[in-house]
Amino acid sequence: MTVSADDIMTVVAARTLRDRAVCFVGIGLPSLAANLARRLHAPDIVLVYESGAIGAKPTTPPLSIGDGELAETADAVVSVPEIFAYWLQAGRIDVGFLSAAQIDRYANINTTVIGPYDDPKVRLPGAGGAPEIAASSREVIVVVRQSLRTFVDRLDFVTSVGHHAGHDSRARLGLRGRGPIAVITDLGVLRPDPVSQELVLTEVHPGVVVEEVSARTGWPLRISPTLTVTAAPTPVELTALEELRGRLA
Amino acid sequence: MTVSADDIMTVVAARTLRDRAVCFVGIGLPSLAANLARRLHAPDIVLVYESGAIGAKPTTPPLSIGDGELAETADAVVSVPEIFAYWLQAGRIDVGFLSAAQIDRYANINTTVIGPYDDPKVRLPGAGGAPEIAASSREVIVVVRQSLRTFVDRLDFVTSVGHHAGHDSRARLGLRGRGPIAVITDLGVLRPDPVSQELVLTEVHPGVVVEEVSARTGWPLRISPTLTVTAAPTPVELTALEELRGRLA
Amino acid sequence: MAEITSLHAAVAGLVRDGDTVALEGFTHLIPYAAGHEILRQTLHHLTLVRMTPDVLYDQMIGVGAADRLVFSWGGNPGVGSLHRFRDAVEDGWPHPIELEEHSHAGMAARYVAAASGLPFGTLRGYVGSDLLERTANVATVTCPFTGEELTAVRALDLDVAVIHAQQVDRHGNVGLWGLTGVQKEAVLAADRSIVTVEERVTAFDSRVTTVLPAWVLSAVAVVPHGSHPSYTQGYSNRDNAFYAAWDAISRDRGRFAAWMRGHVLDVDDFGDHLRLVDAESALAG
Amino acid sequence: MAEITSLHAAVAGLVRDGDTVALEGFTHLIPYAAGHEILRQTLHHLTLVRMTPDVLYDQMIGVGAADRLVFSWGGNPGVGSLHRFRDAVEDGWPHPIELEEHSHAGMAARYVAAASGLPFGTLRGYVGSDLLERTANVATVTCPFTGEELTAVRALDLDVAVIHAQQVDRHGNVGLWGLTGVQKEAVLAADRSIVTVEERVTAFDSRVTTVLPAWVLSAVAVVPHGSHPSYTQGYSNRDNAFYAAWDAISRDRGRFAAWMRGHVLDVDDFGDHLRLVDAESALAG
Repeated sequence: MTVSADDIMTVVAARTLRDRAVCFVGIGLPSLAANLARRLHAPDIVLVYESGAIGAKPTTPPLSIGDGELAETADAVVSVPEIFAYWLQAGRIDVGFLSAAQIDRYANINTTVIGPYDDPKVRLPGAGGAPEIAASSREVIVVVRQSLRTFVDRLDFVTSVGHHAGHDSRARLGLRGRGPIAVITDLGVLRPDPVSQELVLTEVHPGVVVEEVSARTGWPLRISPTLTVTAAPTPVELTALEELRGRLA
Repeated sequence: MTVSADDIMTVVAARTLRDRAVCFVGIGLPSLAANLARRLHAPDIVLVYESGAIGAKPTTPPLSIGDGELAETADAVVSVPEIFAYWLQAGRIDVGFLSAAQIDRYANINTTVIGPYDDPKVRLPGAGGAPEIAASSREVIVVVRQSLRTFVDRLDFVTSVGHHAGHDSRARLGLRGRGPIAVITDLGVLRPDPVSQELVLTEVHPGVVVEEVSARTGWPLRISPTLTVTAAPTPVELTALEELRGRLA
Repeated sequence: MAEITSLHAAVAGLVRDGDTVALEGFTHLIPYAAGHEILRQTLHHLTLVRMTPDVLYDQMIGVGAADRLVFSWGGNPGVGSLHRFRDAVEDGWPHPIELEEHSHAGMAARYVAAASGLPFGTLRGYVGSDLLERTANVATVTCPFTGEELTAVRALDLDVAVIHAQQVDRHGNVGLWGLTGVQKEAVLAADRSIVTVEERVTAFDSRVTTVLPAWVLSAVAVVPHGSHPSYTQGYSNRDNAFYAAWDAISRDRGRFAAWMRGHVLDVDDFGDHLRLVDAESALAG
Repeated sequence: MAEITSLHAAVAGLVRDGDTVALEGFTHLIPYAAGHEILRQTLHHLTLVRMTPDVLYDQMIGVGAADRLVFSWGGNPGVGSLHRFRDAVEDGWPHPIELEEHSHAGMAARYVAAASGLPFGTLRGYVGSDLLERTANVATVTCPFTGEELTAVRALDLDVAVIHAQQVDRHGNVGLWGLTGVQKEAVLAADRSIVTVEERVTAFDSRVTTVLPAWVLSAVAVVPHGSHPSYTQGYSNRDNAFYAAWDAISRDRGRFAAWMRGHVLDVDDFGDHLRLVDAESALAG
């Protein structure tokens, strides 16, 4: 079995989700990882989709956030205004799962635009649920492929706040959740320094060298003195992932 | 067939409701009158109950505002917050139907307390939906038995606003509905003067003399120069009402 | 995560003296069994919250369990006054009760704000009403876009919400149908919640329209007919005769106290209560 | 009061050049048939509103029907970019489009405020985001009870709301089930509304969870499969292949324009459109 960079990113993201956690999942890699966790160590994880499905248990990872199977397998289906007001804003979400087009050293996220807002190089989809997922989930996990294009010194646009300008600046904004606790990439895992909140490389995936991670980071990357190597995906994990992917195809 | 004072009050109230009107109905006489209208000239009247039933078509006039038949026969059942926000507050109600323990010359209503608030002679049920029904319905009709106890010079407590202090004072409060257009009693019908908004006796029921109405009013009652006599309830109206009452027993 | 437990254990574990407690229900699904259990466990100094306090709150106020009542309409629907409520307010028996009263629209907006994690809700309401002078929890707020002045109400945060529902499924989720009032908001406005249900099912009846996931509930107890004399759509009809009979029972302090001892306080559980009430109703019938 | 009419008549009578129009739908129930009819009637200068503009809005923007877009997430779900949307924003083709963008939570609160007859909604949102600098419709409001500063969003009042639903009953009421998104709020936020439905029924399917009474709707038109390539729970599945194929169709201005003429603008109605798309899909299949 060959392990792609996306595979290990998905497996590591799935591992971070504990059973019974209530996860607000966006589409794509977050949804794939959350559904993988549900098939592995977290059968009672609660998946909440912004389309209004609470406790969805799709057999196929949804292609879109509003797929019919989400409603059919959900414990409860509610309106979109209710999902955001009663469930996310009220602080009932344990883990918010986000992706990013650009991310900075404090795990602030851009999903709006590359280049100047009024004269964009690439117009991205925009905010969606991310600003409030980032603000109100108890914890946030970001899953994003690592490159100089994505790991930038300065975001072109701050769509969603991570640790803002570091230190206690996030809390001073009045945001209620803890913010990002991990950024999982195809190369390793970055976690915020407990004091400065700057992202520190704490894990590399098997076969990845630190220099490669630094080279794909748009700022001088801090490396943890206790850097570890990610446990390689197990055959059980990879089989489950392949099954999921197979269903998707 | 003998005609009680309550009968004629109910029949006259029913007559004021036009077909297809959307009526927010409280329990008791308002609900009885609205259901009578539905059986007579207004088969497509839309009855909205604050318990969340929209377009209820009860075969029996509900004893309480949340009877099961309301939900079973309704076009839509919604939550109580939704009834007040999306339906009443947003201005979708044509006619709000209220009763009163005390009413003054500007059709302001007390349903809270008789005597001082902190040392009440009679503690009444309180506001319920009335303040916002009175404020936000396009028009309000009040149904109340007339006596010196109910038609008072000064309310012990203003629960719901009618025409406030008269003239344009209601509009200046920012209330969006027109306010009370008729007060229907067991003796006759009072309507606000188009300028001062003070209630004027415009109709007496058959057999009622003006002096009796004045004697049962706690302020010098204005009498319309074009005072008319209510058309007597027809056999069809009374039979329908008796049928309704029979179902209630 | 909801524990499926006995009603006794749920109340013992989750309700404390001095709590702010809402036993919600809008004619339908009023949690009488849970209210009685609270009285049997002699909880005191409660702040009772409900839009439409009816006979259950008359019972709870009459035995002196409540120091405060937050409400919008207190009556015996279709019958008349709540005599114990009136006696407490008018004559301070068994002790004075502090009132905080609102309109239905205001109470609903307060529940919604609390369920949404906001400190206040906005509505068009209370304007010109003397209600404004009687509570500190209604104020004004100005629209930052139009300059219009609107009414603000303080979020109604609860210690405990108590509701009755039709079913609990095998995952501990609770399902309701019919008029569901403000029950979802009450549960989501509370730190702790107790739900009594008619029955435990493998999968919900197709009539279920509102689901409360197991993980937002503290405890679920199966109590058939736990809403009597209120009703549970699909399971029981409203006992209108009991509501009418309550008028005479509750009018007199002595008769009320004796009835409460005999039918609520000194019985083992709600099943016993129902058997007593049924037997008397058959005799009267 | 809803008139049961043809989609052509509904659009002709209710949508005007320059209107603020929301064709809502959250993956499910997207009103493609109505959107195409708006394009065939060559309406212009529209402000298009939607939380999740997808391929339908790509089509409408690509033919130049919209001057403004009010939205929170614009993409082809599971596929990638909306190329026509990007071309309009990045290169002003066929003409520049003005954007007003929000978060989902903000858009939802804006719809709720409008449906509730309030000038603004309150939420915890946008704080620290550059979104704040790009719209005048987000501000702050202070809680009069706690002094806390919260985010206010302006009510999203619409001229016209357009949605697709499963059924209309014999009274003209519309019934939906599955993910119902923000459709009720959109209809209640609008002066006028158009609903396309899969079928007319005597009485609703028991799966219906949301009902819009006839008297809040302007027009209802029966258009089977009117949500294609989106889906209608109980009637059709999402045509994921079409969403994938759109990527190539929409990448090139010329191919897009030809496709729109051949499949949307120059066909008689949505039935013809579906027959064309089906036939091509069978050939490709």
